[in-house]
Amino acid sequence: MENLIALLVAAPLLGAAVLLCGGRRLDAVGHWIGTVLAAVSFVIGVVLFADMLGKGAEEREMAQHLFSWVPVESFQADIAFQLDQLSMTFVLLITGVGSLIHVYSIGYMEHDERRRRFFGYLNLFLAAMLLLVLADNYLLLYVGWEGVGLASYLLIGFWQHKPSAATAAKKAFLVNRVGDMGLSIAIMLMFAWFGTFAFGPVLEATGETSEGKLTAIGLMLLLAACGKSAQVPLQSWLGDAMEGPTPVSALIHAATMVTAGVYLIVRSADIFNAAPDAQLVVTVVGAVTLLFGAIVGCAKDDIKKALAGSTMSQIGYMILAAGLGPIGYVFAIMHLVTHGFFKAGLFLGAGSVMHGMNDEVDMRRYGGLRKYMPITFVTFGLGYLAIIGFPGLSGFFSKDKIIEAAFAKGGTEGWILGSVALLGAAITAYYMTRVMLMTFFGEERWRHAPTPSPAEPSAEPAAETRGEYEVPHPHESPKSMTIPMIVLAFGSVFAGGFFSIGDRFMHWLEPVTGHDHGHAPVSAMTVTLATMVVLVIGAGIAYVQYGRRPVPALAPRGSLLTRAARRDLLQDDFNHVVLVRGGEHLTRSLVYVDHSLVDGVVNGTAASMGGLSGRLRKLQNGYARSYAVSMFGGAAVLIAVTLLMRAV
Amino acid sequence: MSAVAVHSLWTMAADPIEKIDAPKIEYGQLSPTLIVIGAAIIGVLVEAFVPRKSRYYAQVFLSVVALAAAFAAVIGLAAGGYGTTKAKIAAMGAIAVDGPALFLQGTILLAGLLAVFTFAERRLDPVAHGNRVDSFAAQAASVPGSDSEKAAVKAGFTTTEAYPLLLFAVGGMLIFPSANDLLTLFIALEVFSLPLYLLCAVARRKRIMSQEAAVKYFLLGAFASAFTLFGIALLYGYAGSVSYATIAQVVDGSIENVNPALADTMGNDALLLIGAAMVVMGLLFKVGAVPFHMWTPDVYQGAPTPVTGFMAAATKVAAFGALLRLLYVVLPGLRWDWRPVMWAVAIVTMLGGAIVAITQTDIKRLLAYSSIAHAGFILAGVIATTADGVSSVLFYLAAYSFVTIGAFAVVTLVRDAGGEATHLSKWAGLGRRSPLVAAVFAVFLLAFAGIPLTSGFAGKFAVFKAAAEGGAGALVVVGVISSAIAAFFYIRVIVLMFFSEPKPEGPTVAVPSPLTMTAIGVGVAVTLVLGVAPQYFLELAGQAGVFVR
Amino acid sequence: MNPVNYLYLAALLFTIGATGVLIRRNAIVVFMCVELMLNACNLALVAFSRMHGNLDGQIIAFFTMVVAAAEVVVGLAIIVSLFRTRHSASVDDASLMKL
Amino acid sequence: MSFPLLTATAALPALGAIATAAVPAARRTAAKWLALLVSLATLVLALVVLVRFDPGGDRYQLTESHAWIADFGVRYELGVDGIGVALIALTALLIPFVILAGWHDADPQETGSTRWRPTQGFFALILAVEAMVILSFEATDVFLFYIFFEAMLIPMYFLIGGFGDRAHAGTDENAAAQRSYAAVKFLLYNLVGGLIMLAAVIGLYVVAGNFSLQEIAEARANGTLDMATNTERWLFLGFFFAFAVKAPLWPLHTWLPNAMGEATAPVAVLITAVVDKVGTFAMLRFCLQLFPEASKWATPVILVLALISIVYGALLAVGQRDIKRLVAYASISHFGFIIMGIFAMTSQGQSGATLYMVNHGISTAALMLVAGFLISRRGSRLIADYGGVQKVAPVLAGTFLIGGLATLSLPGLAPFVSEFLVLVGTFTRYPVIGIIATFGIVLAALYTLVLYQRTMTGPVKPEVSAMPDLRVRELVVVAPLIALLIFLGVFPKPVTEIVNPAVEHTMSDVQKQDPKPEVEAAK
Repeated sequence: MENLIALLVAAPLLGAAVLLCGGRRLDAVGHWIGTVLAAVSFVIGVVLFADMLGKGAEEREMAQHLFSWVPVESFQADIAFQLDQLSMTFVLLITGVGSLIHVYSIGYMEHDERRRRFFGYLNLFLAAMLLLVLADNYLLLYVGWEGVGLASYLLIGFWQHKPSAATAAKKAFLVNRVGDMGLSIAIMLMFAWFGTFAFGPVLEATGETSEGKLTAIGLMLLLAACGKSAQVPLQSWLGDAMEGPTPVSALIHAATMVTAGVYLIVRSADIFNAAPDAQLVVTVVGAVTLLFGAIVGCAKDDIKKALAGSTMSQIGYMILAAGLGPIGYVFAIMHLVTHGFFKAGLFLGAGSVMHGMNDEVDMRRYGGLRKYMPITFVTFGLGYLAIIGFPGLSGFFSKDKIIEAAFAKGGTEGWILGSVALLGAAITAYYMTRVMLMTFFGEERWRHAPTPSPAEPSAEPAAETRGEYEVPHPHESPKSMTIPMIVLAFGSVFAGGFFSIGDRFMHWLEPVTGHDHGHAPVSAMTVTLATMVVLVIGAGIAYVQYGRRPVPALAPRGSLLTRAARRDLLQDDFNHVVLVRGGEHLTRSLVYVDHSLVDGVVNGTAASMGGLSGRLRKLQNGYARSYAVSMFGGAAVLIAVTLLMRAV
Repeated sequence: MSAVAVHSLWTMAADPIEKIDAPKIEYGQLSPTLIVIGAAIIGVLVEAFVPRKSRYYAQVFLSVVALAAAFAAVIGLAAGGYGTTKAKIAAMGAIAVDGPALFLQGTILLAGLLAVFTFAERRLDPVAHGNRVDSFAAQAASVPGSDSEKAAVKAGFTTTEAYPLLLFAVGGMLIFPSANDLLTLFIALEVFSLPLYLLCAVARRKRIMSQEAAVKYFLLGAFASAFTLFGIALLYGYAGSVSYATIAQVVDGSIENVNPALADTMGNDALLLIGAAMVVMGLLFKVGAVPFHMWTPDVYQGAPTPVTGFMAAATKVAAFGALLRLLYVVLPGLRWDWRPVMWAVAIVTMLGGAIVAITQTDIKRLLAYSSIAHAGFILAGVIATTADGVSSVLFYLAAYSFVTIGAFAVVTLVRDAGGEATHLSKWAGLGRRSPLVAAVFAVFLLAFAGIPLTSGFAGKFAVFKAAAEGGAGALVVVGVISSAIAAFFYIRVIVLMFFSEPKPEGPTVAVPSPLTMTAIGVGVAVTLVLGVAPQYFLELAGQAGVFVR
Repeated sequence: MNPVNYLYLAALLFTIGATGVLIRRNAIVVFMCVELMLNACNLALVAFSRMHGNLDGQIIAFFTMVVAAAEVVVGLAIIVSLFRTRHSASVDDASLMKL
Repeated sequence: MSFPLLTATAALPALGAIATAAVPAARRTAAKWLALLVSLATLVLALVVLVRFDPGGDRYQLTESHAWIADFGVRYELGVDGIGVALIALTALLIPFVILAGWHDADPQETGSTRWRPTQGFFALILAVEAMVILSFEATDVFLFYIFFEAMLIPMYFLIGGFGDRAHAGTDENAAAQRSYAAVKFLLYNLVGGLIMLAAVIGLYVVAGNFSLQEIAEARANGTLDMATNTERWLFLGFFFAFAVKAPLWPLHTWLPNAMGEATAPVAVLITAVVDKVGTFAMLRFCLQLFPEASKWATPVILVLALISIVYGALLAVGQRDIKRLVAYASISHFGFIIMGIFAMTSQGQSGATLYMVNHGISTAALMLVAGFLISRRGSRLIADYGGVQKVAPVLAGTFLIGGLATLSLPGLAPFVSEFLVLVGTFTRYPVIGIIATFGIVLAALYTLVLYQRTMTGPVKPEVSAMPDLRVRELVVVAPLIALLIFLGVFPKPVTEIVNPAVEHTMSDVQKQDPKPEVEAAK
């Protein structure tokens, strides 16, 4: 059985290799190869899962050691896999959702002549992501970590002829690199302190070292997580990442890759458990991000960006939960899975909408689409209900648990975190309702030509680039696209319930993450009720604003907060002024220094030599008598010095 | 001076003498010198009696044979162990026959031989009135541009006197490093200087410059030799003898010879120190060390290029030989007095030569300054005052002289309407026009620059090593720095030859006769051999490193 | 009389000669000054010879005269040819080659 | 005595060089093929060396020793340790690609004088460089090493100055001027370094009395030869200066951008991927072995300089407008890593550094050669002149991207392993420096991706719209390199196995142990 693990990674990797090296002759079948291999990987996953269920809770962990990778003295890195319940969960999510999205892409990318390469990249991503969750040591995880970064870079920038896309891709990679610094430093710390960076030994060693050191490592890991999971302060790339094709946004920037940070933290549970300070920081980051994302989500008119904001804030929930320690790990993962379903569903829905609307992304140009694309409407609606936590649907269970856990943290921080989480829930309800209303209800704003909206500099709807405006004919998407949406919709409806009834999920994960219930200051019931209340409030406000009144086709100027939120709360502006500008000045001045100072010194010496030479030359004036003088003087000096030498 | 003393003088002379024992001359051991001088005299006779047409051939033949024979003699002596075990003082103490002497004589003779080849080259200049012409004036006495000169050219005159002059010079140079008393030293100095003065004056092209060079060289040379002579006088006054051995003994006090009259007035050593300084100065003039170097560029530029090559190579060898003998045999006891001075001289010579060379625009002047810098390097070896120092200098001299002759021989090939095109700008793109010549010259330049795998590197390493071992580490550092500076202008020439586009009206490269080719070929060969496998020659120099006292 | 005085005289003559070389323009005169220096050397040599009571110095003096003569031959030849070319015997005119 | 394998490995290209140079002017193509075949044969020999070398065996193997210049205490002594073997293999591996990539670089524009044979010269010089580089990797006699260390400057100099990049800004004249400026700068920098080293070499002889690396090292080890502290330090500085110029280490680096900018891409590869490695290699072999104490004494300063190189080089790379200069500054940054790894004095650091030498050679070759292909198409080195190439020449763009990703040491590609080893190795002993150095990986991503974005993505510039994609010859050059990058990224063991023992020896030379991890230390 263990030997299958490698195949999990190998299948999509093979796909990537074949598709990317295969050349044009594979264009016709490329997408099928990609999809099939993804499916293969999923099947293997299921097989392994079945096998795992067959065993007792404790001996479910499997491992496969391929070969020694970098052996240098005490530094021993192996290519080795570890498949436990946590990894298993991810494998299923990744391969499952992944396969669906492959299918979806067949339709979505139909008209793109570079579809083969697109599937190659998708497979590459799957391989890297699986490597990430299957690695049994941090260095190998790092490989997957950067691998998914590369895949995301390639896919965000898939439409490279669009400068915005290329820039977004570069930005994503760079911001992630900052996070990677954290990861590599963390690994170095582990090696320096524990002499190893394989999960098992490291987590054992945590017992024997000081809290301070663990805190350091924890914070470095958190930095990495922030980069990958778009948490404040490294969140700025996610919004721009929406430049990528929608399936990419669904798979990478909603369901799987962006949750890697959560995985990393949960995987390093023991380190964090032993480092409360680190945990606190984690929770704070989570809390801040969930608000940040939510607020941004409220202001965006670009449907994908709105959803991106929501992703940010949902991951904020997970990070928050992960930061709570054993109380929260399970729920973090659970929310991660459910979120995987409904957020992917939502994105696919958004993609389907765009597909029917000539790639229009501005929700202010949507409206009343429910009659034109019913399936999309239903699936999207279910996803919507799920994400806002409508009772009975997935989101309800997972998110609710997190809020409870937040309170259960206890003490003032417990209260603060809890209420933040609640507030987040309210805002989620608000912006999701807003999206829903603007897209599927209200008047059909897309019937008349748009006028470029000055208030939305960040978003650039494709309509404007396409010159004169032809009225779109909204239509339902092909089967290849709708089926995955339906499947995901099922997931978003039932997954949560399925997991929670009898705490299945908890028992499944407990052996890996451990769990305790903490001491909730308020009963679960009250939390649920509170959640319901804020949910209704949020949705209500949204309804009042966007359901009752007509939505202006042009974004109103809006309040200061709104405008800030539209610009991702000015994060980019900050980056631009401080990092980009500063960097440019720095490099420019350094170029000058290099040329004028470092080089100048040398050239200067050479020049001065020349000058000296020129001056000494003058002594050679051609007059025999002056030569004689120098000889005479020379002789005199010679004699004088000789005598002096004797004198002294 | 008292009457008694006078009387004693008279009586001394008046005493009846039974027999006068004739001086004992070891002709065998002096044979190299005697052969060359003899050939020179025959050369004069040739000038007098052989018809003009055949003089050239007679002279060339004579010189080549003489030099070759002399060289053979040197080899014979060396093989006979006169360089090592049987080293001795010959000719009543006038001449030393020992390792350094033989080694340097061999070098000088080979250099002279190659020089004869370059002298005899007659293919470079266009044929004038049906006569092949070499690089010497048709008739040195006739005024440049005058009718008499034209007539001379028309009549196909050539200055075949050049060859006897060369032989005389070589003869003097052979004696110079082996001279074992100050008188011989002085005579040898004059014997090889005077012919050189004349040779400088007899260029075929650019005669005015040639004459100017001769005048400068002559006046300054005479000036210098006057110093030398005065130094000799003082040394004689100090030691009461001109024989090296005696002076050395007096210096290190094994012979007590203090004249009270001098001692109480000026301190006896003043004579010694001043005298030594002046003699050394004369020799430094010949090797072209700063500040006695200023004649070098002008003379090198003005003299006919073959002569320049010969001077640059042989004069340095001879002069350094003499300097070594003087410092190692006569003045070792004085080491602590002359070492600091020589340090200073070596440093300024290395740096001065290298720095001034940077801005030169005439290839011959450039090489002149480079020769000055090299004199500095060799001085570093001289200062080592160890057996290693001697042998390293010997090796360096050998290596250097071949590179020099070769380099100047190449200079004679690059010509335009006005004769040799020595201005650097004219060398632009030479590498494109005739890659071979340019490559050969590049090899010589790299050897000058001391790039590994050339003789220049081996030599430089040898002297620096000796200097460092002799406790002159600072000199090595200075030497290294000045080598770096020097590298700059050698490279400049290479850049010019290979990387700059050739000018349309640039010079042509004349195809020389086998004579010059031999000279250049030997130069290249020696340069590379001494660079890649110097061991044998180093051993040779090592064995030859001991002076006989 | 103290031999030192001869030496002083010789030194004086030598210096005069050297000074002449340095300050006079006419090549012939310069050359004469060199001769003067040589003769100064001769004086010194002879004086020392007498002082030491051996003949080496005097012999050298003879050699010096010969050498001086030889120098005259060569020197005059060169100088005269220069003079005939330039119609001036000034050493300073002969300064084509410089720098 | 056994077959002198090492001599043969060096002699083959040397003879090949002569033969190539001798090919008549008209038979240009013949010369090219001859050079290519010779280089391939050399590769075979190098592989034989690789196979014959036994990692578990003596420190120096395949040794040869003959008397040469007894008066200088110089012997012709060859021998390879793991590091040498690895680098010889790298050299022999890259040269064929260099030759193939430069196939048309030296075709004479004007067929004027028949005596001038640039093509023959070009390939002959490349082979000459190969011979000398290999010899300097093999020499175990300091003097012998020095000779080739210096001598290789001359052919390099002609390669840079004689065969400049056809794609240049401005007129031919000032291009020629810039080119010879670059060549002269290259030569003078290295010559000055070499001459200062010469002084040290002589000093070493005065102290030690011979030049045999092994003898001296032994004598130092068993105390029969003890240098005064100051002597050792001066000698060390003399050696190190030369190597730091060659490597190049900040602030002695400025010759590299000029040289790589003006030279043709293959020659640029020759400089940075092969010749410069001699510098870092020599630090590892000579500085540490001959002067362990001084090395330790100088370590802090050197580490700081290396750190500056890393960050400074990367920042300047970001600021470049010229593709090739950008790669040059990137290399400077990478050399910073290598030197840092060497002087971190940990086995990870030094193994990483050695591995880095190999990987950097391959990755830079890949990136630079593709860049060369790109430049040769558009005839400009300016980044601003490109855009959207990816659309018209996807394969070229793809290979370029992979080369770039290798340069930013993406995990899974070879350079990552070495870079991480260096970082870890440094970190365990000098945490702060290690952490600052990690900023380098962000900057690396910056300059690489900016370069890629500006040249390959965005709307297609009209000038590049007709650009052909990689030709077969060019693919043959690039594909193996990329394959190698991936292979060594996943399975670097073949190299580490060879390198590790050598590194252990070096570590024992400097009498340093890896710092123990705290947990074990606690136990």
